[in-house]
Amino acid sequence: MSTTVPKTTDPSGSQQAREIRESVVVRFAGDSGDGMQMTGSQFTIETALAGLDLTTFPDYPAEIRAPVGTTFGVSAFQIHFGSVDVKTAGDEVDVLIAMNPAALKVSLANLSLGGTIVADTGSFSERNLLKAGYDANPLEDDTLAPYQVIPLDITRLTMSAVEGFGLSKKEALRCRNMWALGLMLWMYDRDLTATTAWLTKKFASRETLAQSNNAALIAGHAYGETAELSGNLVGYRVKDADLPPGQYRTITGTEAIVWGLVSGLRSAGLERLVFGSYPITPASPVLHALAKMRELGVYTFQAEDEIAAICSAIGASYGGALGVTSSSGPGIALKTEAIGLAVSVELPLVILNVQRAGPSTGLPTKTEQSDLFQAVYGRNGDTPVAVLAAATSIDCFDVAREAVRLATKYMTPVILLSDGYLANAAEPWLIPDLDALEDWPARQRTDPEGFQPFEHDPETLARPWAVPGTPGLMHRIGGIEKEQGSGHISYDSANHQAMTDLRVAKIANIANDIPEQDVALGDRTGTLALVGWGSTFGPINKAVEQARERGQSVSHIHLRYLNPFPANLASLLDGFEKILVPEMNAGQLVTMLRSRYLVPAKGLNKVTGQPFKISDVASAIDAALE
Amino acid sequence: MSTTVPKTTDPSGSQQAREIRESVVVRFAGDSGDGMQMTGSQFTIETALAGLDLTTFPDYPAEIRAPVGTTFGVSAFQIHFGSVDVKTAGDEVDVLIAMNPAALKVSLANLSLGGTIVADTGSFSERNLLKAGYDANPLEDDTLAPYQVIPLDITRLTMSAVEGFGLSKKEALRCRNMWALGLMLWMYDRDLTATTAWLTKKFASRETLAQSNNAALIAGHAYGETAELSGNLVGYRVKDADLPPGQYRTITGTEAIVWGLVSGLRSAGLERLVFGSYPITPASPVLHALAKMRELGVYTFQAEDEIAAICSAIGASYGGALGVTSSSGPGIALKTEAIGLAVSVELPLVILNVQRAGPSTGLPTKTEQSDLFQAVYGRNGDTPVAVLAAATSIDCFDVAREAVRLATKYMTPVILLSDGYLANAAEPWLIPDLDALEDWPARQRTDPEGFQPFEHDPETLARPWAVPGTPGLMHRIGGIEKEQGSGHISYDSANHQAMTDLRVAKIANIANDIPEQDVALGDRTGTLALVGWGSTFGPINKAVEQARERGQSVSHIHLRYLNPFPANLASLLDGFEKILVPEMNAGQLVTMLRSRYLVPAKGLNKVTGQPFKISDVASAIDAALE
Amino acid sequence: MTTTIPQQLKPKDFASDQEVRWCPGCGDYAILKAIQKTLAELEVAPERTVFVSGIGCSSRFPYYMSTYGFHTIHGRAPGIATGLKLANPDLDVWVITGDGDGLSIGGNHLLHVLRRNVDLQIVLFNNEIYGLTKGQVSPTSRIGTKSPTSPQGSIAHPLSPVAVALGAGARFVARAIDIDQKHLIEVLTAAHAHRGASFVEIFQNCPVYNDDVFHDFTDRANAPDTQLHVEHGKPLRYGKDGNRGIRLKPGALDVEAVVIGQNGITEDDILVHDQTNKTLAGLLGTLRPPEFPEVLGVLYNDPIDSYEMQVAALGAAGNDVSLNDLIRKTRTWTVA
Amino acid sequence: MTTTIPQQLKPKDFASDQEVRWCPGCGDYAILKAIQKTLAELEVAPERTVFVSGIGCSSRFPYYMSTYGFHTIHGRAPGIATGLKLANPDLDVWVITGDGDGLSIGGNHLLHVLRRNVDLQIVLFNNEIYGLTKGQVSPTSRIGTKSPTSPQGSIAHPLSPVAVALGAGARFVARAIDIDQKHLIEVLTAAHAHRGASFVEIFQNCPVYNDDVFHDFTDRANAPDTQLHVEHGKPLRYGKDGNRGIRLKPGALDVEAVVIGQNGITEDDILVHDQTNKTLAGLLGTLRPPEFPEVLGVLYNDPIDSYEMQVAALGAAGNDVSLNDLIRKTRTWTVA
Ligand SMILES: Cc1ncc(C[n+]2csc(CCOP(=O)(O)OP(=O)(O)O)c2C)c(N)n1
Ligand SMILES: Cc1ncc(C[n+]2csc(CCOP(=O)(O)OP(=O)(O)O)c2C)c(N)n1
Ligand code: SF4
Ligand code: SF4
Ligand SMILES: [Mg+2]
Ligand SMILES: [Mg+2]
Repeated sequence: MSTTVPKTTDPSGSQQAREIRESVVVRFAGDSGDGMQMTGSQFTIETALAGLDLTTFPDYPAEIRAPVGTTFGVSAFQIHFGSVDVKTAGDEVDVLIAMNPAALKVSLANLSLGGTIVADTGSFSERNLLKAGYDANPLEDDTLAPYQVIPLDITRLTMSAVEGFGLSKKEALRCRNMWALGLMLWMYDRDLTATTAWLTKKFASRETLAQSNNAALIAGHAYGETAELSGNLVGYRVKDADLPPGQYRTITGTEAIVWGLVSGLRSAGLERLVFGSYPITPASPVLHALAKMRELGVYTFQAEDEIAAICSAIGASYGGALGVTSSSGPGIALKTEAIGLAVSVELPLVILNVQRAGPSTGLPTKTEQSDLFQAVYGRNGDTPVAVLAAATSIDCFDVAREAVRLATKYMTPVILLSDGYLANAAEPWLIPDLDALEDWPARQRTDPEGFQPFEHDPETLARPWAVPGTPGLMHRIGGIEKEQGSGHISYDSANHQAMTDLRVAKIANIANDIPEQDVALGDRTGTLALVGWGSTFGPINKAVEQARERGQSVSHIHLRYLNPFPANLASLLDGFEKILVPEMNAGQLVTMLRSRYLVPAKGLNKVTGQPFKISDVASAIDAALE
Repeated sequence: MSTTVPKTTDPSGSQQAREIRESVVVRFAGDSGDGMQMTGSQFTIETALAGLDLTTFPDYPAEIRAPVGTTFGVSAFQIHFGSVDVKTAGDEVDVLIAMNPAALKVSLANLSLGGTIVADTGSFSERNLLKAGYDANPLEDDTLAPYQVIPLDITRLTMSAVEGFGLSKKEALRCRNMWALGLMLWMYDRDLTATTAWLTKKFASRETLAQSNNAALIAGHAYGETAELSGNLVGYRVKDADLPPGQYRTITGTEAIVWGLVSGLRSAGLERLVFGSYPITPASPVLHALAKMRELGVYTFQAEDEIAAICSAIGASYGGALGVTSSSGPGIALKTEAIGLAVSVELPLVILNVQRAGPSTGLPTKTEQSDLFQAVYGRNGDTPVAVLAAATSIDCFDVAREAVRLATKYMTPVILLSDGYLANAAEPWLIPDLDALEDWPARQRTDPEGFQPFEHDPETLARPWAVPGTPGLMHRIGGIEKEQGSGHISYDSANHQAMTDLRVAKIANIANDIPEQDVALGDRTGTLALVGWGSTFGPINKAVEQARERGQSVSHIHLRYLNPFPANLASLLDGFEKILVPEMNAGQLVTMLRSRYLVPAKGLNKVTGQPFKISDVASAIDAALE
Repeated sequence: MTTTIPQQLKPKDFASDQEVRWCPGCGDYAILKAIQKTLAELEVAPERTVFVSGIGCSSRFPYYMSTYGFHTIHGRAPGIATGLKLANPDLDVWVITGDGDGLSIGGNHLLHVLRRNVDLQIVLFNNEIYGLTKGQVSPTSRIGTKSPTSPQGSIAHPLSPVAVALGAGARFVARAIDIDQKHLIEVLTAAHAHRGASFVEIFQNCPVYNDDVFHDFTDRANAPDTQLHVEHGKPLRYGKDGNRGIRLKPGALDVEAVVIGQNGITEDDILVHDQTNKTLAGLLGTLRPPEFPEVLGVLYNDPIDSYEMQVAALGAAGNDVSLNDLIRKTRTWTVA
Repeated sequence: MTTTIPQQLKPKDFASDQEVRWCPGCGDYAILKAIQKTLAELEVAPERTVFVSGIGCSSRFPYYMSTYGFHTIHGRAPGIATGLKLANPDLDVWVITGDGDGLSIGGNHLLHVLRRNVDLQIVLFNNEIYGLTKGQVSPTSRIGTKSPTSPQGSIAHPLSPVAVALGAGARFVARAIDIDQKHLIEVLTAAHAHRGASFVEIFQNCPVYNDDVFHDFTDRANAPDTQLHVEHGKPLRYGKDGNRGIRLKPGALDVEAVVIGQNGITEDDILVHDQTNKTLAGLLGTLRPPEFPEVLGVLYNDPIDSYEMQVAALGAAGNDVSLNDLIRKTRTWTVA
């Protein structure tokens, strides 16, 4: 299903009057049952089809199905779209669609002063106000004075739009989201065709529902047009972004990881990917997606716990497949003993950590990047592994491929850090030609001549991957220290020193096989460098962009490689007077940079379960440059 | 059973001729079945009774019962004793007692050039030589040319000494160790009385064995006297050390931990200590020792795994007892998720890690200190805990007490780091008056008035310890983020930030409740500071002492507190031009110091499963000062 | 410990002030109500009562009780509860777990807490699914269950909680249904009375991810024909007309469902429930509709000394033990 | 995969070049010999054979075999073995574990690998003690066992490996003695023939920490009266004179030991072993001398599809699957 987006949209009649915006943040918020995720996704598609850049972020409730109308049952979908490079889901919301009082209540904090609220007055019943914890109707007092409120009885308007289709009241009410969508599509001058087609397909088996939902959609759109004419509502126009030509799709971090792994499997020339995992928020969706990919050689295994999960991945790598495991912080904690085993026996292994807010169970549905210490230092013994982190949802694809490359080339576990924000955030993605990506075939040993299971390649320091089933290579491995070469158990002092040194050197040596570190934005020298990693990329980058526009001497350095660091990082950091490290943790990368380079880097730390705002970073830049 | 040691031993007849030594290292080495541990312990007692300072280190084989005569079945006991402060088990062995060829083979590496070898020629049979991997008898070629060899047919001499007691051949051969002990006691001018008394008690039920072993002992001693008269053997004299007066016992790190915990329990005024653990080398002996202490309120629980073990300790602390758990690196790895829970619910907990060589199973019977990163950083989330390390076997007592104090006062997990060396090494200990030690009663809340389970004490930042069973304090806790004060589940952004900050501040604040860091030796400013932690204390201290005697400007700083660091450490380090951090790992404390204080500290790293030698450290000092 | 119960507490007095956050229609609500009622009927002291749970929808349980409560980590409640009882054996401790929490990640702890016979009530909410993490298969999910992790249907054979508990050496094993309040309270009361580890499996409906998976026997209309409520010493009879029953298959180590009055079957042929016969408990646990009824109630109850009693028998702390003496009970010497 | 066996291998060809480092007299030696013999008799290809173990004396086993081997971490061999079979179902994989490794820290993995019925031979060396860590009690140690961690004698009730395996849903459960080479090889051969998870408990003597703990039935002199070797379809008879046997207790779900010719017992009263009757297997597993013989051999063997077969049935990778197509099987749009 592909649509071609014309490079420029010709403004038609009514559009000429529309206000122009560079970028807008819209948030659909309602009860879990109100279909806000679906509404948002469909708005996203129409926005993408219009050729805009965008980032979306769904905001699910922590509860599975909270009681209707409660604040903790609010489900929201935020989209930031624009004619310019859009890199975050938006600091502040410009337009809030509040389908009930609870949705209004929880969303206000992030609404910009002067922002627009479209509220379904039909849902502001006394009962719903009470459930949301409102003593009085905020639409009727001055609670919302700082905002532009557009009170609309969406409930009634929808009911009348779908009258005559013979729907039950419940079914009729379920069409409210399409009415709201219609209105918003009108407001941003979008087409309805794709949505109509989608409704037809979605409700293929229940035509009445397709028709009634479509009627609601059209009614909402028509309402906008009428109201505009009457001057009650203003429509906007956001010009299309200057996106490179080609075929696009939206992709979340979860999807990008999945495709990156599968593509990496092909590039490594391996037949099977064994994915051993145990469900945990927010990592499970990767397991869910891979479970449908048997035809690509993916074998998923829902283990009894995280330990069995990683062990199955290690066993699979031992057996010649690509072993991958995934979890979030608490589950990764359980895997650390087994990671040590993989380091000791020198087998390839990819360990995905979709980070969430800790410590302990913490805030499972909130994002954080506080597992960096765990990734780099969190094992017994001197047990180095490679650690990579993805910057954006799209970047997850490349980083997953890179993890596969390093794991198989260096016979080592690689930890891949993502987080709850990236997992769910979606971006439009210019789909690459997967057949044209670089191959780096993994080498498995078959020649028995002179075979020594722990003889290390002089260049990579990797041992041979000798897989059970191969005649003539029978050997034994294990977690006890091994004699270099033979791999036999060895309690020898000098050997243990040599093997420890080798394990350290093997990971350090990867620095010679990765790109030099460059600035993501700005000059390679200057007053201030912001050094980030992971999903803070967007807000840092935007804040630096804006600061540079204001003439501040600041650059953005973003690290994909956290262990080892790129070889030239020392000299790059040297070029700046000050270093500021924004992180969604209490100060982890900053600690690593300080110890490694003895630079007086300072941390900008935010641990609220929420991504940085561009303004958070901007103020810190100002403060640092003062 | 206590004996009084006269302050000075009057030299008697033959002793006047003896050579004087300041300190000596003797190593008893034989097959696992040769009773070397017992022999060494008895030699230790006699040495202690003579008023000398000493350190001992048993060196067990990795195998449970290796085949007789093999190198991997060698069991050895090393003792370093002297008239001076003895702080290590000795860089090099001065006198080696080799009860068979395998013992000779594995012990040679550590024998000083010119050192003495007493070898039982009777055991150097062709079969035994073969098992030890000798092609030819090393006593008969020039293999041992660099040493002074005293070949003695101890086997035959013992057999004839015990003739007439009607022993089986096997029993008779088992007396060889007593013959060797007798000889060594003669060589160092020790008394036999205590040993004779001990034999009588040990073999109380088999008088013939007591008598025959005693006969062997006396025969060995007499052999020395005769040989001395004939000029074939030289005896030595080591003057007593200037030990402070009082009652002494020997104590290993294991024993000191156990007594420290029990004494801490009393000082905290708590009734029960619940020790949840799972056996693992080299931590199990702590569990074994505590299992015999029910009368002191100690409840040990051998759990099904390390996770259940720590959970039982957490449950116990929740129930108002002192919860303690122990393991070694791989087992601690399994506990990290639960440590996070304890941090999150803010309960007291002591976690003992008796470190061993890693990664993974590694070298279970060898020592290392490579779990510092794991202790400080090895958890998901921002999850700070207090980390302490013991410097010597005796120090284990104080550090264990301190762990209990901090855990109960601050409602926090405390990780206590020991290692395989400390666990087994023994020192003479001036037994303190346990009733006179400081008390710091733990406060458990009983007053329901204004009770809030997560209201923090403004000074300690500890929450109240409110124990099930207490009327009026019913409340719920868990690993999800809690609202400050009420402790209710809270997904609030600002609250999560505040709670994260609080957890960080609580541990950081402990810096105000611990002694200022002082130098262990040397001036508080100078050219070079050696900064150490854990069991490297002895060799570093001795190396610094010797360097200072040579006029080098070097001081020794030894850290007991690894998280938080003492408040004045920055300024102390500031006073030195260079900082060298000797560690038995690939560079962990050095990384922490660099990041914290931005000092260009360098590492001196040894990962051989063996403690540092004084000479290792001495050469590094020379190199650093060059 | 002296405990004052000022007045008789009602079920609602055992409810905490926290809003209950399960999905509408979740079977957990009924269980919550049943446990609150049970505690009120048993007149337990809230301050001596502790609920310890792991992670899962079911494990949110402690938050909704006005007693002490500890929502721990996934699968580990048995370890925490064991430590708690070692600290204070006088507490009345309930462990709340789910089929994922208790049989997947926590299977081993369940096994060991049962074999040790720690005096706890262990209540496993079995909805045959992972609720909290949004519907993946659990170790009790049936072959063919479609879920996000088993899009083609689950292939792993399900565990029977009763079989696992009996295999572990549990001394009290029972089964009940979330919505059958009366029977559930009876079973919970029996579990509470049993000294040692009591294991109760509750069939709990998850309307969101596994709706009505137990309907073949929980459906009220057919309940008489599809449920058999065992009672010790009473014949294993069921059916709308009370004429159906279980008898030993002649000459075989097996049972069969029969109808009194058919094929010469009389009342005397019906097996009498013996709650101390483990083999019988094991067999009853395997019976499934439609061939058999689902057997509910106390399948096995054969108490022996609890862990706490055994621990106590090993001795207690002596008041007069001097550390100073004990630490010197070894080879010592005095330097003058 | 083509495998060439150049010539018939002898037991010693399955021995590696590594020096065996168990204590003199350890039962592990006999098991090593038996497995080497079994492999030689079965003419397996060493390059397709893998031994995966956890940690313990027993788990050192793989080092002494000339096949592929993986000495992993404590308790986790089942997970590693499962992943290995997912990577390559053609491999012939043995899991070697101990009573501590398999039933203490690894109990849950054992449970789940059995329920999944992964095609493995799982051999548990039960010496009722932790050998490698120097003699602490294990989950199979009997009440009263004195050890460094139970100086007053163990208080926890032991697990029965057979009961745990049956409780987990194992489809092949057998038992043998280390020193009875002939019978052990028979049992191992049957385990190997079974497709799916085969569980074999071997009573293994640890002369150092738990010497002769099984002597009541391993003692050769009394073996005929204290051991019953089951065979499918054969009566459960034993005894020096072959006149002892097991029969159903009339009217009860239980068995009893009887003597043919006494109290009117005839040959026909003796129960015939049915290796597909799980209830019988469970009961036989509980019988203990002196009242009963120790029952050895294949207690239960009722194969169903193995995990590997189920996985294969879900489909395999398609050669012609284009990533480029698949990644575009979603909403796409083209910017011109
Ligand atoms: C270490 C760890 N792994 C995984 C999870 C994620 N998780 C939470 S609950 C759960 C399963 C719960 O299933 P069940 O016990 O059946 O409870 P239910 O929600 O069905 O009541 C999982 C996998 C976690 N919280 N911690
Ligand atoms: C994570 C971890 N915990 C504990 C240990 C220590 N350990 C090694 S083997 C063992 C018990 C082995 O007992 P068993 O499985 O019965 O084997 P056996 O030595 O008796 O053959 C233990 C506790 C370990 N190696 N790893
Ligand atoms: S997901 Fe299922 S088990 Fe969980 S609260 Fe909702 S209905 Fe209950
Ligand atoms: S300790 Fe026991 S089980 Fe281990 S090798 Fe020695 S005899 Fe065998
Ligand atoms: Mg469930
Ligand atoms: Mg064992």
